[in-house]
Amino acid sequence: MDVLLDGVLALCLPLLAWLVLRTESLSQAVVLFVAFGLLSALGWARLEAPDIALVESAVGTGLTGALLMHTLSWTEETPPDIRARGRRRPWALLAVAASTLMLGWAVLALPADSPGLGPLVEARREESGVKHPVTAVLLNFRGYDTLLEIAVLLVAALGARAVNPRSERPTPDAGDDPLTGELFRMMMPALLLVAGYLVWVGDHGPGGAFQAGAILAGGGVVALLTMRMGPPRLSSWQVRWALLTGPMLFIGVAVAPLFTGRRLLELPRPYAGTLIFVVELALTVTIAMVLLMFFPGTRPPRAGAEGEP
Amino acid sequence: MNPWAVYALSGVAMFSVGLVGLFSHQHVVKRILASNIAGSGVLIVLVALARRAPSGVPDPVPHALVLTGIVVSVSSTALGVALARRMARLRADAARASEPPPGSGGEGP
Amino acid sequence: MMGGTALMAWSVALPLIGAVLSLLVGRAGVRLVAGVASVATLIASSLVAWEVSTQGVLRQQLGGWGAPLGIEWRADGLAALMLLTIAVVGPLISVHALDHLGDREDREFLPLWLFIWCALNALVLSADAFNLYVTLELTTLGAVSLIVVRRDLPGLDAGLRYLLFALPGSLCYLLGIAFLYGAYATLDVGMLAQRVQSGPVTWVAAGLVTVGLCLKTPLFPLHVWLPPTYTGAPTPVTALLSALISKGSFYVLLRLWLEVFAPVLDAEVGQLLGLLGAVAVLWGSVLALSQTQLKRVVAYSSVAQIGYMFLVFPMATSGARAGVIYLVVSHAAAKASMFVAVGNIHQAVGITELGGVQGLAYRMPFTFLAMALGGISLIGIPPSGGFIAKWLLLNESIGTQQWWWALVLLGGSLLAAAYVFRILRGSFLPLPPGVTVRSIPLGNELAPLALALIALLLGLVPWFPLDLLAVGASR
Amino acid sequence: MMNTWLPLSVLLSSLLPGLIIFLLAEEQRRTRTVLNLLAAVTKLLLTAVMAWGVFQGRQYETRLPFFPKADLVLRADSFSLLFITLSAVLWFVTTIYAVGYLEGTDHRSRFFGFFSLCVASTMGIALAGNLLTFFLFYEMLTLSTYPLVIHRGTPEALRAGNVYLRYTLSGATLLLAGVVLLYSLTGSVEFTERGALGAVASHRTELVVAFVLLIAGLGVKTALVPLHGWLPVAMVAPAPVSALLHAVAVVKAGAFGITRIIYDVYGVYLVHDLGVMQPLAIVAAITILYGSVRALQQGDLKKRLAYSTVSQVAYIVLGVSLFGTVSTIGGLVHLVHQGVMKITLFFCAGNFAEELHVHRVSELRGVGRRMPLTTGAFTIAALGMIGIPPIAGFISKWYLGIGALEAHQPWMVVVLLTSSLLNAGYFLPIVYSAWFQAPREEWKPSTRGWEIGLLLLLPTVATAVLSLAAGLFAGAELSPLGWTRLITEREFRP
Repeated sequence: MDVLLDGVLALCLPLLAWLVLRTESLSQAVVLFVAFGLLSALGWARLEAPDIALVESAVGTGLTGALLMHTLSWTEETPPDIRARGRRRPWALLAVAASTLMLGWAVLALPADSPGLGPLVEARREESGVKHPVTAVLLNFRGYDTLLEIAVLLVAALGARAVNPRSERPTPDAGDDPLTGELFRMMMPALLLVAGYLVWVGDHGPGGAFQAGAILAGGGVVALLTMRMGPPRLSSWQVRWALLTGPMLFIGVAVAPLFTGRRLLELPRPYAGTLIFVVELALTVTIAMVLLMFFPGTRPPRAGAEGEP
Repeated sequence: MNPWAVYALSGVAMFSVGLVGLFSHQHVVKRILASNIAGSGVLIVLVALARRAPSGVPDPVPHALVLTGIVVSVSSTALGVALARRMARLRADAARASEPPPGSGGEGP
Repeated sequence: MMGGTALMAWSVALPLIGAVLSLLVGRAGVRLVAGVASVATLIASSLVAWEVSTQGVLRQQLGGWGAPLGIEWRADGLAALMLLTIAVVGPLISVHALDHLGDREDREFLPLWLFIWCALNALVLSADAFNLYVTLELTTLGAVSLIVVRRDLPGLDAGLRYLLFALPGSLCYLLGIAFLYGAYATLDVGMLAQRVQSGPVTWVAAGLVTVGLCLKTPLFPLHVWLPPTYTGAPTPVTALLSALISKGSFYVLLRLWLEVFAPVLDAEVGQLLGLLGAVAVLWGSVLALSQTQLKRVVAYSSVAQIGYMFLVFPMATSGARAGVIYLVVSHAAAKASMFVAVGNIHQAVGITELGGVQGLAYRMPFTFLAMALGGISLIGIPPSGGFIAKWLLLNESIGTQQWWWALVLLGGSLLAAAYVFRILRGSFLPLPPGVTVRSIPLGNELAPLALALIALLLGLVPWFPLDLLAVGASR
Repeated sequence: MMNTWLPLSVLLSSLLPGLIIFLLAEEQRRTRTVLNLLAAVTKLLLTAVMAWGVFQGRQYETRLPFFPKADLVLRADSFSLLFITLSAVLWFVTTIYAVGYLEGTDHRSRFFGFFSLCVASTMGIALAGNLLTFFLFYEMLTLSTYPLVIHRGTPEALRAGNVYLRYTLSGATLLLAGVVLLYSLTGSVEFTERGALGAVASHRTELVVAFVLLIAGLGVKTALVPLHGWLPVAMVAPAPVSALLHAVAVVKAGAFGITRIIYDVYGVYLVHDLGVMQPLAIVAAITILYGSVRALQQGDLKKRLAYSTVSQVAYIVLGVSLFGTVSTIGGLVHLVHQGVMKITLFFCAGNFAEELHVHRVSELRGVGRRMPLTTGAFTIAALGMIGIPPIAGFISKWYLGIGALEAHQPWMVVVLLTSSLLNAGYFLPIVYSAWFQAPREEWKPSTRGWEIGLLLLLPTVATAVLSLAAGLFAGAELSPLGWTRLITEREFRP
């Protein structure tokens, strides 16, 4: 039975992708893209990758979808050049088929049952101080990747923030319609609870800084849209400290062993677990703040609406 | 039959759709969507590879790689979207500034 | 305590700490924090280079985990030389950038530059394929954020164009790595080198990695984004892009190709890459000759110089490896000095056409000298680093009986001479009437001169870098 | 005992002052002149010491690390000393002339800076101990001469610069190809007496290809026929530049290079065995005739002298490419004689242009009355060029003639004779009209005591006296002829 499910899912993912790129109107494309994201989250679940399903649905689909939808209002509804080239060019289809065939040939040539580094991770999981293998790999065995990845987040936040100058950020005016206000008041505590749980469970189950950060950011976006909270500005020190405690802590933990003659990121065995948890906690705030900074604070001018914010 | 091969093939197909879409479209948002789709394709291939372990427990290393991959692709998408929005605004201001501006002059960056 | 391996860690950690602290400090102390971090990283990098030259290849297992599980660093002569280049050329460009950009912009320039420096150092040292992906992405995003630092329309267009070409490059690279991991269950470059055998997976993986990195370097015909991006971005950022950031992806390709793919793939693929390089040399030079804007001429010359670098793949001997790395290092210094000099001219005279150079020799002698020395190194006339690289590559091309690459090298340098002297010729003419010259700070004029002198020095004392390069050279 | 610092100090004696002069401001005229003369004098002294040392048989070599396999070698052997002495003497004289000639013009710091760099490159070329060092300095000569050619900054100067670059850079590329070909064959090409390519003599085709490339590359600077186009065009440069560079340094560097290739890289036997000697001799002969014929047609004095240089330098190549010691002596000694005589002629041309603004040959009527000393020097040098004893030119032509007969090439003698007749054809009319014809309108009398500034007059007369002395005292040990015999004895014995 599940073979059928996998087959259908695997088939309709690329089809949906093709549709996203083929539709003419942008908003339709973005909606299809969100659907595509949810379907791929389902795919992650089928491939027994709960961590990724969580992050994909929260960040990959939720936040990116919201971001794209928000941007649509800036770019005109259906840009002329897309309509001009409405009919698909034949070579595109041919190119997709050719590249899929070639890559597929390589996929099928892959060994069908190589366990990869799974057994090795399994063997040394206790030394990592964390029980959940993915968190062990993410924050201990390959902790260096995560350190650099936090830098990637910071750089992207800096780049996106630098491009939205002060003039675009209005001051939050209260007195918005009650429905969203009520929704926000009800949702926020639950969100905080879920995020906290996710950070804690990361130690022995699917979860961790990324998932918790994404959930928090989701809450923050709702607060932003309902004008409960102004967009985080890099100039205020609270935002800076919230953003940078995580990275500073992580760098501190990474560099500390160097002073005692050990290697970079070599967490001492006995309290590796607690160190990882503390770092993850701080990183959650950082990730939430970064994802929030991607979001412009303005309510976009509907086409023709007067009153530039 | 272990379903990893099916997902890997679909991931590869998505990658091809995304890549070709990226190079055949002009509009910025469409190209960003295409790069996201290509990114998901690659990540699905990675996780499909992890699923091949005969012991049934998937190999955690690709999972960690994909987590990093998703965060990286989100960052680049967010940056791309921010640039696109800023450019659209500047072009709108420039367009408004070129015809006789009713009143609201374009504000400096 | 300060063993070679610890120094490697510091050479990556220091710029990262500098970047985070300069963000934290906010408006006031950015320049101070960035200055201290830069000096510290410069010292760390040169100490690493010194350790490598005295004790040979340095290795470090991050987090104490072994190769397949954890990430390993490997600093051989090539890595040490690249560390030195980044540590010397980068800060010189950023010194120029501080006066060139406005005061607001330089507060955003410094943290981003330190992030990129950390990424480049990490890239040069890393021996893990996925880690190379993360460093490449960090460099790319940092570069895009730098390109748009002025927030003007050309800058934004340049940044977006670069992003939308670099992204698919990274994704192709990532898919290639995924295939390699799928087939050989390791991400460590050293272990990959032992396990890789010829087969469909390896061919497709090699193809994907090569296409991906050729998009980012960029190699002809995937170079279409380079000219508009280099001209749209502010000049110091263009200098960084052409001198250091584009070298990162080439370095990764060189490492993977020479150590992993070369023994497994047959020679025709190398010949194809060499051929593309040759076409890039021709295409870049001819277009550079036809430009009227100063900056575009130097941008197209980058396309040509990158073409030279791909001549290493058909030859793939240790001599060719030394030659191409020498070209990478001297091109970094020479191209940076040319772009920074062009930036000076724009700032002083405001003319962007070739005419802007008129009378340059009198009113801005240092900038003129920098441009002349940089140009000479691009052409490959002694005494310059470019000549040494050309000499090594010529020797290899005749040594391996592939004399046609010699034709490309010699023809290319004649074309380079054409467009370089086309720029320099004007500087002897008297100043055109009615051109007011704004005096620019001395620091701005000394930066390109220092870079050009490095290119000259590379031409005078080649034995030191070449001995350093020989450390840990594989074949 | 090996002396290691002298060759390097000769090189630095012009490199360092050059770099300092670049930094001098335009107004510091006095310091610049003092620095220039000081450098020229020190170079003369160091050269004299080295010459005396080499005469006693001492060794002078500086070895600097460059490539892991190949070093930078500066070695002073008897042949390099011939060229160094010539350059040192003429540079000293020309510096004085240039200081006088450029009085009151601007950008002189830049001029003398590049001027000294040219000296340094020429010294480097002469002292080079292996092919790589030779090539490095050969290229630096191109770079340092280009700014001098376009010194005036006028549009036609820039056009001349373009032509100059096009020729020299293409020549450099050919030369580089040849040098790399040899280096890839042998690993390192040191200049050794019987030639350094004995070990690889079997690769005949590569050696011939390399030889053709090398000679073509060097031929550009030697202005052999198809590659001579840049020389007449470069005459637009100021007089000291055309006098020194295009009559002595640049052109001789090419001829010197060809001699090194034939004797110290390939060895005379190998070149003869490869059968490339004869074609080279033919090209030289053609250049000799072509240069003289074109000189006849030139109305402009400097252009005529330029074409005469093209033909005269080919004498050296001819002498070197004939298989025999006598012709080699003839060729080498002509390297010195032609230098001294041609520089006198260019000085005179410069004086005429500077003082009377006379450029064309037809305007030289009766100039002897107004500027007797300069015209006298012109006459001595012109007669020497034609080959009339006792001036130096006669000796080199005499040895070349005998050498040609000895090498069973009688047609060479015919070429030499016709060329001498042609020389007479384009020099005697000038001498005749200068002395014996009345000027169109009376020359303005000279405002100061001498016919022209002493700084311009003395060098002209000095070089004329040198050409005469080189002829009269040819028999002496230390005369150019005596030194050339020493070279052929020690180094170039076939």
